[in-house]
Amino acid sequence: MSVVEVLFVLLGIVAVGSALLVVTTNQLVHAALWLVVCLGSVAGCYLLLSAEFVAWVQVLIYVGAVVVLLLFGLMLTRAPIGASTDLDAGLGQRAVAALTAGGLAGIVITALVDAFSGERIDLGGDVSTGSSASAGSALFRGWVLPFEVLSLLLLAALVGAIVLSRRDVGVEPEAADGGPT
Amino acid sequence: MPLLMPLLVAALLFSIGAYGVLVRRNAILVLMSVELMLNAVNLNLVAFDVWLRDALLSGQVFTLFVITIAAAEVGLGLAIVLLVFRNRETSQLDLLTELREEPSDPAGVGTAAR
Amino acid sequence: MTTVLEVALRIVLVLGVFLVLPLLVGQTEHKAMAHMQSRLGPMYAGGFHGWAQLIADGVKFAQKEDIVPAGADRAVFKLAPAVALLPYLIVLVAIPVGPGLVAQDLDAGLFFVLAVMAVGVLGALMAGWASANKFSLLGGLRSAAQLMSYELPFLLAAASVAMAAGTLSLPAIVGAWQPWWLIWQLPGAVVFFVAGLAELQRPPFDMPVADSEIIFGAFTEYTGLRFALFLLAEYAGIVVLCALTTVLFLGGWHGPFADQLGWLWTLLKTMVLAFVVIWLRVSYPRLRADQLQRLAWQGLVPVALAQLALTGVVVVVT
Amino acid sequence: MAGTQAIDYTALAPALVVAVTALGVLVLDLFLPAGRKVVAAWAGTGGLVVALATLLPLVGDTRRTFCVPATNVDPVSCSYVVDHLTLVFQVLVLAGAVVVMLLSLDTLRDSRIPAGEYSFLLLSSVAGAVTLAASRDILTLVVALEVVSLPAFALVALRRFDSRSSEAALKLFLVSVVSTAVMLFGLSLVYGTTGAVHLDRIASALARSDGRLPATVLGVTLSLAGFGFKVAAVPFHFWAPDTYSGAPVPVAAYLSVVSKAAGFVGLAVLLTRGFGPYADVWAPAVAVIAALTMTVGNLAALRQRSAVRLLAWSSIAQSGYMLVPLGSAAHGAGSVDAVLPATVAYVLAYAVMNLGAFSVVTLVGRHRPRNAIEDYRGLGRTEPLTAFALAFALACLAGLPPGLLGLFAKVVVFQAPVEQGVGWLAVVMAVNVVIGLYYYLAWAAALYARPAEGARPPSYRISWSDGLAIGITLGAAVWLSVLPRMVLEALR
Amino acid sequence: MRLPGAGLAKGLAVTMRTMTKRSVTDQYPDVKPELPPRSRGVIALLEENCTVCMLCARECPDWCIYIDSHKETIPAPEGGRERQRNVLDRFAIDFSLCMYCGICIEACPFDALFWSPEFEYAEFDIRNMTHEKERLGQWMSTVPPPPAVDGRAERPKELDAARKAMEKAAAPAAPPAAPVEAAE
Amino acid sequence: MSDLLLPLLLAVPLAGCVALLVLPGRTADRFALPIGLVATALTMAVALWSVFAATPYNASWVPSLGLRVQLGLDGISDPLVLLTAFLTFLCIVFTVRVQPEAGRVRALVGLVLLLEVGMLGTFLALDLLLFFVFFEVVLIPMWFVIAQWGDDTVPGGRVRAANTFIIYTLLGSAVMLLGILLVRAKTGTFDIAALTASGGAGMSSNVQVLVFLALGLGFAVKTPMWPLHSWLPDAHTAAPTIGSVLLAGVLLKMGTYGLIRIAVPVAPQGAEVVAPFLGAFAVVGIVYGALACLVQRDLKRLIAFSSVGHMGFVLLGIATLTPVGINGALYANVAHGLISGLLFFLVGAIKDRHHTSSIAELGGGLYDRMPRLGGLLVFAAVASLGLPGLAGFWGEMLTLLGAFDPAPGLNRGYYLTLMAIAGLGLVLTTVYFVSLIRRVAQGQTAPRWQQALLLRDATPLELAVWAPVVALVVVLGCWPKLLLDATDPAVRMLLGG
Repeated sequence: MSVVEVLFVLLGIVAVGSALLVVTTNQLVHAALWLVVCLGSVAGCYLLLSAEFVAWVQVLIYVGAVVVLLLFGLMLTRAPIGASTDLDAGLGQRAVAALTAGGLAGIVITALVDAFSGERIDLGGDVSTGSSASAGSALFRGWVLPFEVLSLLLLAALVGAIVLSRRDVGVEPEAADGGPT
Repeated sequence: MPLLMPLLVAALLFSIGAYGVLVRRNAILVLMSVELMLNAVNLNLVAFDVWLRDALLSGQVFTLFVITIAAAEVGLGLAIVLLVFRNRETSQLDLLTELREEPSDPAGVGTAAR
Repeated sequence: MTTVLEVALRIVLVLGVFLVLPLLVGQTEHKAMAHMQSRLGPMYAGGFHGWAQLIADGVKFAQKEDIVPAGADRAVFKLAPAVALLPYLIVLVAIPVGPGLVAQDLDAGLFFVLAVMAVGVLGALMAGWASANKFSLLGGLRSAAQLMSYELPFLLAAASVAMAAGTLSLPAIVGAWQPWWLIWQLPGAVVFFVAGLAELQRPPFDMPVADSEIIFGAFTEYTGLRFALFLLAEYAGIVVLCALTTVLFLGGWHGPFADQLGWLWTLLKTMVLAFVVIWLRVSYPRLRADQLQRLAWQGLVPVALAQLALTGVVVVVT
Repeated sequence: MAGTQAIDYTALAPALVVAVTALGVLVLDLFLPAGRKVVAAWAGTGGLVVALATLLPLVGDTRRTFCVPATNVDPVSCSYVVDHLTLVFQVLVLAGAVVVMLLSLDTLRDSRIPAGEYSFLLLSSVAGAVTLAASRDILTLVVALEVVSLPAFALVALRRFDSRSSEAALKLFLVSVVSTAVMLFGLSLVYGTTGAVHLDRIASALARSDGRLPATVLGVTLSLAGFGFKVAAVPFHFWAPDTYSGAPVPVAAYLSVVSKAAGFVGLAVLLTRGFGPYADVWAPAVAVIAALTMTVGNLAALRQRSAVRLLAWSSIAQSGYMLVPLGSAAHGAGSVDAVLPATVAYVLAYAVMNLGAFSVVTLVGRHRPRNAIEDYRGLGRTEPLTAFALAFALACLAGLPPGLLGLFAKVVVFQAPVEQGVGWLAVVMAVNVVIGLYYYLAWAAALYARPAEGARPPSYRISWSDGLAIGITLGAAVWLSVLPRMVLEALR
Repeated sequence: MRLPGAGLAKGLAVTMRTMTKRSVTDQYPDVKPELPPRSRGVIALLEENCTVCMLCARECPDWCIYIDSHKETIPAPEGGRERQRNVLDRFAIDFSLCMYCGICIEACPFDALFWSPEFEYAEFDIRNMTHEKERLGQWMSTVPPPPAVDGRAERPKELDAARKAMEKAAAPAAPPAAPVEAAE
Repeated sequence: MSDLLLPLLLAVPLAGCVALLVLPGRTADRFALPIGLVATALTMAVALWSVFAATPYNASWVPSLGLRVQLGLDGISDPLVLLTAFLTFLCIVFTVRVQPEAGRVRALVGLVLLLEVGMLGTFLALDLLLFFVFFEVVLIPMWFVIAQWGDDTVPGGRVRAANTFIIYTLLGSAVMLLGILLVRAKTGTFDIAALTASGGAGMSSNVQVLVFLALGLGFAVKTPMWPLHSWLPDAHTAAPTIGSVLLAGVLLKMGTYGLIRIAVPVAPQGAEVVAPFLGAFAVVGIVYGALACLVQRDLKRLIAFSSVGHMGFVLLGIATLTPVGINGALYANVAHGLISGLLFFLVGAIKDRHHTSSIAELGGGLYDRMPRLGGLLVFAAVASLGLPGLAGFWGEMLTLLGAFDPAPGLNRGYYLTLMAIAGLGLVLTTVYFVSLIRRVAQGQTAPRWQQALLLRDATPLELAVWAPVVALVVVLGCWPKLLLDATDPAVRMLLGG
C-alpha cells in the first residue's frame, strides 16, 4: 500500500467511525460535532483523490455553513447539555433499522465488489483534474444550465427561509376567524 | 488506489445515514443523517469521476451541485424546524401528530351521502 | 532530507509569525487605543512604555486557575478554544508574504483560506453551548448568526478579486495585481474588510461579546489559558484578515523595491490595516443586532454583488 | 468566453420567462404599497401566460441546446432538449400554474400571506418544473427537481402561526430530502457504471453492456426514489395527506398537480430516455410500486372525512394509475416508447380533473375551514354550477360517464398492461378503480343530498378569480371529455 | 446636504487627532496628583467634638458609620449635682461602603467630621477598609484649613490650633502631633 | 338522412337532458315534464323509424384509442331499442300522475333521459369501447335515481342499496374493460361487426376463454347471474317505481344483450368452454330465484327475485349456443322486460296506495278493493310464470328446447339434466306466483285497509300507461313470429352460420 492508500484507509475509518457516532450518540450537539469530524475526513478523502477544489468547497460549505446552521438550529431548539433519552426510536425499531441498514450495506457492497473489484484509480500523471481551474472550466463548458438553475434554487431557498422567519407573515391564531378545528 | 476503497467508505456512510434516518426522532438529527447519505453520494461521485478521468468532470461538478443543494435544503429545513418548534415547542418527529389520520369512521363518507 | 528540513523550517516560521504578529497587534491596540482616548496605556511592564505587557498578561493567564463550570459539557468546553484558534494558524500557511515567499502555494488558495476560516465559528458556538450559561449560549448564537450573515459578502468580495485575477491561487492573485485595481476593487475591498471585521467580532461588530448585556458572550465562563487562547484567536484573526486584505486588494508585496523588500511591504500593509482595525474599534459605538443584520444584507451584499458585476463587465471588456 | 456552450434562447424562453418573472415579482413587491401586494400575484400570472405564449414557436421541431461535444464513443449530447414530450409537459405545468395562481389570489388576500414572496416561490417552483421537462442529463434533472421541491416547502409552511402548516412542511421536507439522498446514491452508481450523465449516453452505455450488472440494477432502482417521492408513490407517500391538509389549499392543488406532473415528467424522461434498455429491470419494480400505491391510496381514501385529505389519498391512488403504463414496459426500447403516451395522457387528464376538484375545494375551504365532506352537503341546491363542476371533476376522477375524460384516460392506461401482457397489474388496477369509485361517488352524492337537519346549506359569493379557475377547469374537462384527442394523442 | 459617511469620517478624525495630541495623563504613583483643595479623599474625625449625637450615623445613606458609646457619671463638683455625659467608645467608617457623599459632614452639628484630600489608603483586605476612630483621628492632620469666609475676619480657630500643634511637634521632632491635642 | 337517424336517436333524449340542465331554474322546473314527454315521445318515434329505415352510422371519435362512433341496428337490437324507448316513455307518462315523494321532478326527468341515452347507446353501439362507454353511462343516473328518490325500507337504506348496485356493476365492468382491451390487443380492432365476422381469429383458445370470462363477468353481474345477483333485490326494492321498471325492464337486458352480441361471437371458442358452467349457474339461478321467491315477505322483493329466475332462463338459452336457444333468450328478454316492467308498475301502484309492500301487511282482498289493479296484477303474474299464449311462454319454451339439443361440441346429457332442473324451476315459479295471487289478490281485505279512503283503483292515466304493455304481452304471446322473424337471421349470423 502506498502512503496515499494508508492515509485514505485511516481517513475512511475516521469518517465511518464518526458517522457511527453521529447516528448513535445520545447527545444532540455531540452528534453535530461528530458530523464535523466526519465531513472533514471526507474532505480529506477528496484531497487524496486529487479533487482539491471539491475538498475545499466541502469544508467551506459543509463544515462552515451547513453544520453551523445545524448547530444553530439545535441550540435554538434548546439542545440540552448531556445525554437525552428521547433521541432514538424504541429498541424494536432500532433493531429493524439496524437490520435494514446492514442489509442495505450488504447489498450495496456486494454489488460494488461485483462491479468494481480490481479496478484502480490512477492518481499519477495529470493531477490537475481536481484543480479549481479545471473545475471552473468544466462548470462553464458543460454545465452552465444546471449551474444557472442552481442559482435560482439558492435564491428560492433564501427567500423561503426569510419569509418563514418573518413575524408579519400569516394570521396569528387569535386573529384568525374560526381557524382550523 | 483501488476504486473499491472510496466506494466502500461511501457505502458504509450511506448505510449509517440510512440507519440514522430510520432511528432518529429529532428532526435535526434526521437532517444530519441525511447529510451523511449525501456525503456518501459525493464520495462515490468523486471517486468515479477520478477513476473515469471524465473529460466533462461530471462527477466533481455533480458533487459541487449536491453540496450546494444540501446547503439550501438545510437552510430552508432549519427555518421549518424552527417554525415547528416555535408553534409546538418540540422538534421530536413522533410528537407531531396533529395531522395524523382521524379515527376511522365506519360510516365515513357514506353518511355524508344520505 | 532537505525537503523535510525545509518543511520544518517553514512550519516553525509560520508558528513564529503566528505567535509574534498577534502580540504585536495586541500591543499596538493597547497603546494606540490609549492614546486615542488620551491615555498612555501600559507603561511599566518591561520598562520602556510597557512593551512586555502582553507577555505579562500571558504569564498571568497561565497562572490562573482553570475553571470548568459544573454543568458544562466538559469535552466540548475544553475543545472549543482550540477549534477557535487552529483555523487561523492553518490559514497563515497559504498567505504569501513576498514573491515566492509562502509556506504552501495552494492551487485553490483563496478557497482554502476562506474554507478554513469558516470553521472558526464552530469554536464560538461550541464554547457558547458547552458553558451551560445562558449568556454564553446567547453569545454563541449571536456569533453564529453574525458569522453566517457576513460570510456571504465576505465570499462575494473575495470572488470578485478572484474573478479579476482569473485564479484562486493567492500568489497568483498578487502577481496579477495592478495599482489601478485599488480603484476598481475598492468597493469589494471595503466590503471584504468590513465583513471580515464582523466575522472577527471586533468592535463595532462585537455584539456577540457585548459586555454590557451578556458579560463576555461565549467566553464568559472561560478563565486562564483557555481564555487567553480565545483572545489570541481574535488577534490572530486580525492578522489573518489584514494579511488577506493586503494580499487580495492592496497588492501584497507590490511597492518600490518589491524584489528585495516585498515581504516588508506585505508586513507593512498588514500592520497599517491592523491599525485601522484598532482605530475603528475606538471610534465607533457597537451596532445593535438588527443594525448588524441590516448592514450585512442591505449594505454589504448588494455592494458586493455590484462589485462582482462590475468586475465581470470589466473582465469581459478588457 | 471560448469553450462555453451555445445557447438557444428560443428553446429556453419558457423557463427563462418564468424565472425572470419570478425575480421581477420579487422586485416589484418592494415597490408596491402594503395594500396592493396582490398586484405581484397578478404580474406572476401574467408572466405564466406569456411563458405559455413562448411555447408556440417551439411546436414542431426538436430543439437542443447546452450541448457537449461528441466523443469517440458518443455523439453530441445536450442537456436541454425541447421535444414533443417536453412541450406537452410544459404546457401542462404552465397552464396548471395559471389556475393555481388564480385560486391563490383570494387566499393571499385573506390570510396575510405575503403575495410577492408567495408568487416568487411558486414561480420558482414552476420554472424548475419547466426546466425539468426539458432536462436530459442527470445533473440538470436533479437540480431542477430540487428547484421544484424547495420553494414548495416554504409555500406549505407559509401560514406561519398555524402549527399544522409547519408540521406539514416538516414532513414534506424530511421525506423529500431522504428520497433525494437515496435517488442521488442511485444516480451516482449509474454514473459509475455507465460513465455518463447525459441520458442518451447512459442509454447507449446500458445498451452496450451485456448482461445485467447488479450495481447498475441497484443504481437504477434507487434512482426511482426521488421521483417516487415527488409523485407520492408508496413508500414515499406519507407526506401527501398531511401536507395537503396542512398547506393552504391552492398550494395543495399545486403539489398534487403541477409538482406531481413535474415528478412524472422527470420519471418518464429518466426511465425512457435514460434507462430504456434496462426496462426489464425497472418495469417490474415500477409495477409493484404502482400496485401498492393505488391500493394504499384508495383504501386510505375510503376512510377520509376531510375533502383535502380525501383528495390527497386519492391523488396517491391516481399516481398509481399513472405508473401503471411505465410498470408494464417490457423488454426493449420499443415497448418503452409504446407505453409512455399512456402515462402522459393520464397525467394530462389527471391534471385537468384534479385541478377542477381543487378549485371547488379551495372555494369551499374559504368559507368552511374544516373542509369536511359533510360541508359539501346540499351544495347542489344552492350552488348548482359549482357543485356540477365538482361533481363532474369527481366523475372524471372516478372514470365514470359523464366524466369521459377520466374514463378514456383509464382506458388508455389499461391498454398498456393488457397489450404488454402484464395482466395482474391490469386486474389490480381494475379492482382499485372500483374502490376509488366508491368514495368519489359518495362525495358527489353528498353534493346533491338533502342538507342535514338544521344545517344551513352552503351558499357562497364567488369571486371572479375563483370563478374563472373553476370555469377554466370545468370547461377543459367537458371539452376534453367530448374531444379527448388532445389529451390522448398528446404524444403523437 | 451631508456627504454619506461624513459622520463616520468625523469620528475617525476625532480619535486620530486625539492620538496625535499629547496625553494629559498624570503619572500618578510617580508623580503625585495635584488635587484641588477640598477634594473628597477620606473623612477625618475630631473625636473631642463628637457628642455621640448619632446624627451622622442616621443620615448616612449607606449605613457605613458605626458608633458605640456609654454613659459616664461625672462626680458632682462642689455644690453642683453630678452630671452624665456620653463617652465615645467606637467610631468607625466602612470605606468599602462609603460613597463619599459627605452628608455626615454636613449633618454634624459639632464640627467633628472633616473632609481630607488624602486618598491613598487602599488595602489588601476589605476588612481593613473599616477605619476605627484612631485612624480617623489621624486623618485630622491632613485636613486643610477652611477658607476664610471674610478676608478681614479674625483667624479661624483651627489655624491657630494647627499652628500650635505644628510648633509643639517641631520641638521634640516627633511624629506629627495629633491636632486632637491641640484642639483645646 | 337515414344514416343520421341513429345519432339522432341518441341526440333527442340527450338534448332533452341538456335542456333541463341549462335552462334557468324556474322555466325548467315548470317545463320539466313536458320536455321529458316530448323528448321520450320523439325518441320513440325516431326509434320506430330507425328500425325500418336506419343505416349504420360510422365516424371516428378518438383515433388513438381506435374508438369509433359505430352505430347500427339489427334483429337483435331492434326489439330492445323499441322496448327501451317504449318503457322510458311510459315511465315519464307515469311520472305525470305519480309525482315522486322526494320532489325535484326536473332532476328526475333529466336523469331518466340520460339513462335512456345510455341504454339506447348500449344497444346501438357496434364498437366495443363505445359499447362500454354507454354501458357505463347508465350507472350514475341510476345510482342517483335509487339514492335520491328511493325509499329506505331496505336493510341499510337506499344509499347502501344504490352503492351495492354501482359497486357490483362497476367491478364487473372494470373486468369487462380488461377483456375488451385484451380483444383489442390481440386483434387490433374494436369493431364488433368485424370481430363477429372473424369469429375469434387472432386469439388463441386460452385467450378466448380469458376474454369470454372477462366480458362474461361484466355481463353476468348486470344480468344478474347467480351468485352475482345479490345487488339486485336491494336495488329493486329501494328504487322508486320507474327506477325499478327501467332497471328490470331494460338494464338487466343490457347484460344478456352483451353476452349475445359480444361475448359469444367474439370469443366462440371461449364460449364453448365456458358455456356448460354458464348453463349450470343459470339453472342454479332459476331454482334459487324460485326458492327465494317462496320465502319473500315483500312484494317488490319477490318480483326482484323472480327476475333472477327469469334471467336464468335467458342465460340458459345463451349457454346452449344454438340459434334456438339464443332466439329463446332474446324472446325471454323482451318478454321479461315487458312483464316485469308491468309488474313493477303495478307493485309500485299498490305500494303508492298502501305505503307498504309487505305481503303480510297488505293481506288479501285486492280484487275486492281494487278490482282493476288486482286483475292486472294477476294477469302480469300469470304472464310471468309463462302461461302459454302470453309472452313469457315462448322464451322459456324455446330456451328449454335449445337445451334439449345444445350446440355440437357441448355435452348433451349434461344439458338435458340442466333442462330438467330448469323445468323444475318452472314449476316452482308457478307455485310462488299462484301463492302470491292467493295471498294478495284473493281473500278478504284486511280491516286496516277497509277504512282507508285513499285506496283508489287504477286511474285512467295508469291504465293508459299499462294498457299498451298488456297488449304487447298478449300480441307477443300469440304471435311469436313477429319477433322471431326479426331476431332469427341476426342470431344465425352471429353464430357464424
